[in-house]
Amino acid sequence: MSSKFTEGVVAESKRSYIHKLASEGTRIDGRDFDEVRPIKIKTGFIQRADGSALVELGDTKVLVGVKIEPGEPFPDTPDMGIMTTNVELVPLASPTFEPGPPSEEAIELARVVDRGIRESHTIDMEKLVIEEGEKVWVVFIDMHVLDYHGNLFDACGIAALAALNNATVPAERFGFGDDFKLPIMHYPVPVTFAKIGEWIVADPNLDEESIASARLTVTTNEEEKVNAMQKGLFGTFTYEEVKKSINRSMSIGKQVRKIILGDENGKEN
Amino acid sequence: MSSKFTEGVVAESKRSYIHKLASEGTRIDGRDFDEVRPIKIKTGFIQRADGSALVELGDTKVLVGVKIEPGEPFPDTPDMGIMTTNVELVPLASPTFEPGPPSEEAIELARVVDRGIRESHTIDMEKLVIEEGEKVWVVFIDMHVLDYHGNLFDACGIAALAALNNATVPAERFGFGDDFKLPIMHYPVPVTFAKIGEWIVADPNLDEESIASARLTVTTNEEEKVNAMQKGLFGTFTYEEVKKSINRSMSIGKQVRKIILGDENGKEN
Amino acid sequence: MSSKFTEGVVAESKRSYIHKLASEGTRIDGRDFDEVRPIKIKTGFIQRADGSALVELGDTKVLVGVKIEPGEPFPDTPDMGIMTTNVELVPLASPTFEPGPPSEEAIELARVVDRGIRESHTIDMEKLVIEEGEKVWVVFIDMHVLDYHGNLFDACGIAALAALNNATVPAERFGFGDDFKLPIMHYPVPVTFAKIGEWIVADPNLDEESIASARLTVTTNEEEKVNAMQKGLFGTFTYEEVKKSINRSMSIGKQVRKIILGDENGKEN
Amino acid sequence: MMGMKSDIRLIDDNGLRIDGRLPNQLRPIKMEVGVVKRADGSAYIEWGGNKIIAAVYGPREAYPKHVQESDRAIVRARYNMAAFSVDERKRPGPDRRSVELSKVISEALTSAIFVEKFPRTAIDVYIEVLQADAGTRVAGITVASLALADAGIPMRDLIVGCAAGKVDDVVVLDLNKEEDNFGQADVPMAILPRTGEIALLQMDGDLTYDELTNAMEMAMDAAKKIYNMEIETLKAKYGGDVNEQ
Amino acid sequence: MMGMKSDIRLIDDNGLRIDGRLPNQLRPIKMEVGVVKRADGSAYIEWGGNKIIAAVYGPREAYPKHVQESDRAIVRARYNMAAFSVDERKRPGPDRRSVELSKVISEALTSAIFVEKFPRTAIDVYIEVLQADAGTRVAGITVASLALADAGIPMRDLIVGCAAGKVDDVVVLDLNKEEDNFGQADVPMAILPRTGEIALLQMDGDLTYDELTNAMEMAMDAAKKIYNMEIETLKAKYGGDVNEQ
Amino acid sequence: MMGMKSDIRLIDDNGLRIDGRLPNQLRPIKMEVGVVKRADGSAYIEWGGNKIIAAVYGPREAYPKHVQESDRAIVRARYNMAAFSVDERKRPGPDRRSVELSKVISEALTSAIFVEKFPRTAIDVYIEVLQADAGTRVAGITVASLALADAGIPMRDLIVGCAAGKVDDVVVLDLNKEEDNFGQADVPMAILPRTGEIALLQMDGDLTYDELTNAMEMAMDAAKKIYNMEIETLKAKYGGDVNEQ
Repeated sequence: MSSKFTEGVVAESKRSYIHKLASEGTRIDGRDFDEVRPIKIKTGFIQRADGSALVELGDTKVLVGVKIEPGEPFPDTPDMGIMTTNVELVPLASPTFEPGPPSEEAIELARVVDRGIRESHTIDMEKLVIEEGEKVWVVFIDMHVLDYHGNLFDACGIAALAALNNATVPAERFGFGDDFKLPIMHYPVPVTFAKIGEWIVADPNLDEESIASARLTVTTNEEEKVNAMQKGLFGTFTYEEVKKSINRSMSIGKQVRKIILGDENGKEN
Repeated sequence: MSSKFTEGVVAESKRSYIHKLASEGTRIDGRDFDEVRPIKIKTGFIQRADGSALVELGDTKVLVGVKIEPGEPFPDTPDMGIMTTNVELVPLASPTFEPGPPSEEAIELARVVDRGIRESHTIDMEKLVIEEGEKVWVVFIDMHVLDYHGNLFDACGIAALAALNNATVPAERFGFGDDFKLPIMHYPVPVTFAKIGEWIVADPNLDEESIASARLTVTTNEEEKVNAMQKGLFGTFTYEEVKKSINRSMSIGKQVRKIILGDENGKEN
Repeated sequence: MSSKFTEGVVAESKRSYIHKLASEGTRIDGRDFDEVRPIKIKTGFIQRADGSALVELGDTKVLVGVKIEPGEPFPDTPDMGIMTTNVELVPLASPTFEPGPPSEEAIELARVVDRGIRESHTIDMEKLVIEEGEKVWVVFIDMHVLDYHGNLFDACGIAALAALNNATVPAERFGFGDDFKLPIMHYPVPVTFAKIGEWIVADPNLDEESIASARLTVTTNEEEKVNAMQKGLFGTFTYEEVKKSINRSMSIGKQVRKIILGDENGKEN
Repeated sequence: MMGMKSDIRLIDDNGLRIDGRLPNQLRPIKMEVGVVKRADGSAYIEWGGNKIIAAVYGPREAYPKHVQESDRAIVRARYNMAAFSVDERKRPGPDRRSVELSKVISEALTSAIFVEKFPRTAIDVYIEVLQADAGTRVAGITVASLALADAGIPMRDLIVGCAAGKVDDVVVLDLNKEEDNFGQADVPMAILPRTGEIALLQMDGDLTYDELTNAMEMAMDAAKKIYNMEIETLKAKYGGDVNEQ
Repeated sequence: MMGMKSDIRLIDDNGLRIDGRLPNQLRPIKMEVGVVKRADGSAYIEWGGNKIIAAVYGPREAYPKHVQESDRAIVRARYNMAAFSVDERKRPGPDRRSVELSKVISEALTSAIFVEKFPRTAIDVYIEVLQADAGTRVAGITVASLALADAGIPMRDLIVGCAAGKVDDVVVLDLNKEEDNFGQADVPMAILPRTGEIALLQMDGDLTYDELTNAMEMAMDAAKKIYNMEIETLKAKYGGDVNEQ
Repeated sequence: MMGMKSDIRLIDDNGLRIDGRLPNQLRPIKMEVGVVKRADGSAYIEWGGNKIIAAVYGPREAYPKHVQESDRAIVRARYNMAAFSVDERKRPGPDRRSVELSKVISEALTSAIFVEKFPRTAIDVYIEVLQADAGTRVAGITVASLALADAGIPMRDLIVGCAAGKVDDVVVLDLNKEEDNFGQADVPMAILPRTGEIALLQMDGDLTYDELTNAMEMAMDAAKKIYNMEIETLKAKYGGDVNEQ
């Protein structure tokens, strides 16, 4: 193990190096500021789940499984299905993840992905009612991080969307008629930015994350609506930076959305 | 932060000083042995609760909120409502309180307040039945300590009683007829004593608590019945000391009860 | 407290001594390799339980209480009762046991005893149905270790079997007809072996356990069927050693079974 | 819980109680020391239907370190009920009641022990209620005191627990389970008999001053009898000079 | 939760909101500092129906040791709701929402504090929501900023929270409870007013780019008013040079 | 759970199993190493419908300190099932079953590792069951062994898991999910193939001595085949001298 002291020195020299690259318009892995790492999506990887997607965003790897089971609706929304999201930062995926109950990082991540899906009305919840006020479909979105190399917000958001888009409501198994495709109404895509010195780059990798002063995730849908934002870390953004990031998110999100849908369509046909 | 060593020295000299004062018949804040600190009560402070009271006992500040919701009765008391008490020693209130599950101090405190109310039949539980064996009113008494300067037993007991006396059963909100005042049958008041050397003082403040060898809380009601007692700390009491404390509790309790009821009446009229 | 260093030295010399004895065919307490410590069984010790047994295996002491209450069956076995097992390694029983949630040792122990009973069909679960799919008897087997001197697997397994054999289903108390003896179909007995150097001894005591390289528990029933095995610790067994241990378990188990049944019969007649 | 409603008459026309006792009569008590070989000291008590075992470990290094006190031993009693000790199976593990009882028992035991002799250590007292029949805390503190003596922990005095209360408007000693469930008040106490000091005192219910003092006096009188049983139990194991330790 | 369905009209024909406010109007706000004597600094805020108290302890030694940072103080905000603060009684203790809010509030406060002045220490900020009425996180960060100032913690600037959102297709400032429940979007922000830096920014709902920027600008404008209230509140206690600390 | 009742015939008239296998036939197995870049070593296995990934971190400083052993490394395996890995969604987090499996797998792996070479360290082995189809513990220990080799942890031998059992009164190798649910016995084992030592052995069900020894021999024979697959997998990545490491 390197000592804490050594780590500090290494971090400092890495910080200078990344800043210098940024000032020259490039990044430690050679990408442009708005370039996301290569995305690979494998849907249907977990046959035992009702929908699933194994997503690689560069070296970051996330597996999302969707399970759909009958349950009771909430009293104040008797005519709507239920969705829950959970992230497991299992210690397999990084030396910095520890076993035990979800860390605050895992909780924030799950909640940001959750809001991105929920507030965009991604799932048509009204179609998930079995008997109003009595029984509805509950959609469990479980995200299992398998290799952590930066930017879990986007990797999880992409994988969750791909898994939902891949999901079938297993009505037959529970004796509620024919199976049907989980009704998807929107395709919200999160794009995360990291502030490095005065520069802001999209889809930060692990090195960039470790020296970023601030983080901003902007989730937009295919109608160019903004569905969720989340700022993180100890630094701040100017209003101009936020506005630019929203615009960048829309245009990057569009490319990512094509990859998500392309893959799914490819599989379906 | 003072070192543990310094703390020890300070504590020792404070101990001597308080003992010396006691031997002269007085206390560090100038009170008589049977004099409680000034009591201020603000009922109805939390409009969203069904009853509430913000109580100051000297600098000690406690906020009690009462929520009343329908629930299932216990199988062995199908014809009675339910009450539960909870104390939150939130770290806001003292550098010695820590976040996390209730400490043994918080649990003892909640249970002593609970017994004072329950065993005195403060609430007419038989009037809290909606449908026998099926549905009753559940009275949640939540005590939130906001500033800790000694003697939480009395501050919480007073605030709980004031909040209950202020409470309305929200029957209408749940479709069970008209709202009605929570039926109160008795007015039990706890008075806590601290043994300092050979002297016993009422309503100990933080300094006195920190050097007391033993603690005794005696809860009595308006009929001079004793409803609860709780001895604490590592010291002991003689039988004579206990008997005297019971008598002192009755007479001090009477004054405190007037303050509680006066305030409430003041508010009501 | 002895220092960790001293402990190490003591352990080492004890290890040599026990190995030396083993090479001479004997043990630190003079037993033969296949000889279990004296077993004493007192059934019905806890009148408030529906079955109970206080078992001494040498100086190891375990109290098992069985409680039987009505409950809901599992959805996939609507026509069978339910059993659960729990072990409490309370800190009263050993300086090495700590308060708190069950340790992994306690969980393993409970699960091995559970499998020994469950997989042998000790209890006739089909006779524990009150109303199919709605209400069945739930058998709680709670094992309370009272003095720990080695080999809890066998002590708990024996005590659980004796307590079950002593148990009555309290149907009357719950208004479901007449009480009846808990229907027992088999008498599985666990026998645990410890590998000490190249020797394998039955029913290891505390000293033997502390230096054993590997542990094997084999549970067999009165028909010489094997119902459960569990290997533990960091060492390994050869296939020959395992086969021999199974045979030894059958013959030792037969003797132990007589003691369990003898006692119960003694009590019954 | 006190005050459950019931038609049960707890005192009959002859003034006798549901189990035939007089108002000021104790239930049968049996004591034994040295029952847990692994522990530094231990004891067992049967008191009415209560069956309670206690074991002491220590003085030993207190862990984690921040709980250590530089000028005394800490006494950590842990009151625990076995799952099968009560009518309806109890979920294992501490609940709010057992946390409170552990605290007041710890404090009461501390008052009797010369804790200043063992700075930075812990004296752990484990009390396991194997069968409960009302009065477990006072029986528990009594058996814990025996276990402490068996462990050779120096004490100012043995400590004795005893309770009194009120049922059917009569002040009675040592409530049993029915009396506890359907009675009007319970006053558990622990005493250092030589000096009469009160080390534990709780009360719940509804008592006038006179009823309360009657109850306390009844419990303190009975405590002396139980104290003698403690002495005899220790003498039987250790010989004559128990009282002088 | 945003987007619950309802027939409630949140904006009337005159463009007024359910509580009579104009779209860009704040609810009434009252502030006070020095309300928790035991703490190093504290403050209280009433903002609409919100009643929130905050207290600061520190800089003090960070415990456990492994959380210490060698080059700065760590800021640990804990956002907590009282059981009685909401309509249906809330179980005490942290839930996922309060864990997330504690995290983003901690990060936002850190951006304003000169944390590098206090290596190895912790600055603990406790925010207790006594009554909740929508916007608790921005009210909480505002009152926390006052408590930090009251504790004398050196900061680059006071920090101000404010939210805007969309209801009935209208961009509005400072949503109340009904607007929060039945509205279409909420954008909570925290600002360092002197520089206009954004220290906290979240959003959920459904907004076009123009709606979102309108909302953000509305919140940032209002933040300046709240900032002045903060200054006045501190001046009332500490005199004129608050702004210069 | 063994022994659920069912009308399903698990062995057909031709002696074939529900998935067409012969009694002593393994399900298809695929292995891969180096799948988690962040880890010191990792591997992935598909075994029938099982999909399991394992990663190794260490030897690294064992934390908290009191778990360190002065004369060896501690091996901490953590067996965990993903929420979506089974038919009915599993609540995340350890349950009693996974705690037991983690313990026996840790012990078995320890027997193969030269732990005495790395005093005071921990070797952490994380096994994530992504899809479960019976036999996850033996597949898990097999893939863990590959991950250990990939991490360069020195071992006496690779370790191989395999199970056998009884269904419809026939002793069969490598039970699948239906056979596990409705069968009569399961005997999971782990072997060090070079010496034939047994490092993990569990069993539940109802077997005669002959059935049990048949099952064990069947599993041990199959283990040799799986061992060869392990060797091939490592060779494919590291070249020829895997066996000599």
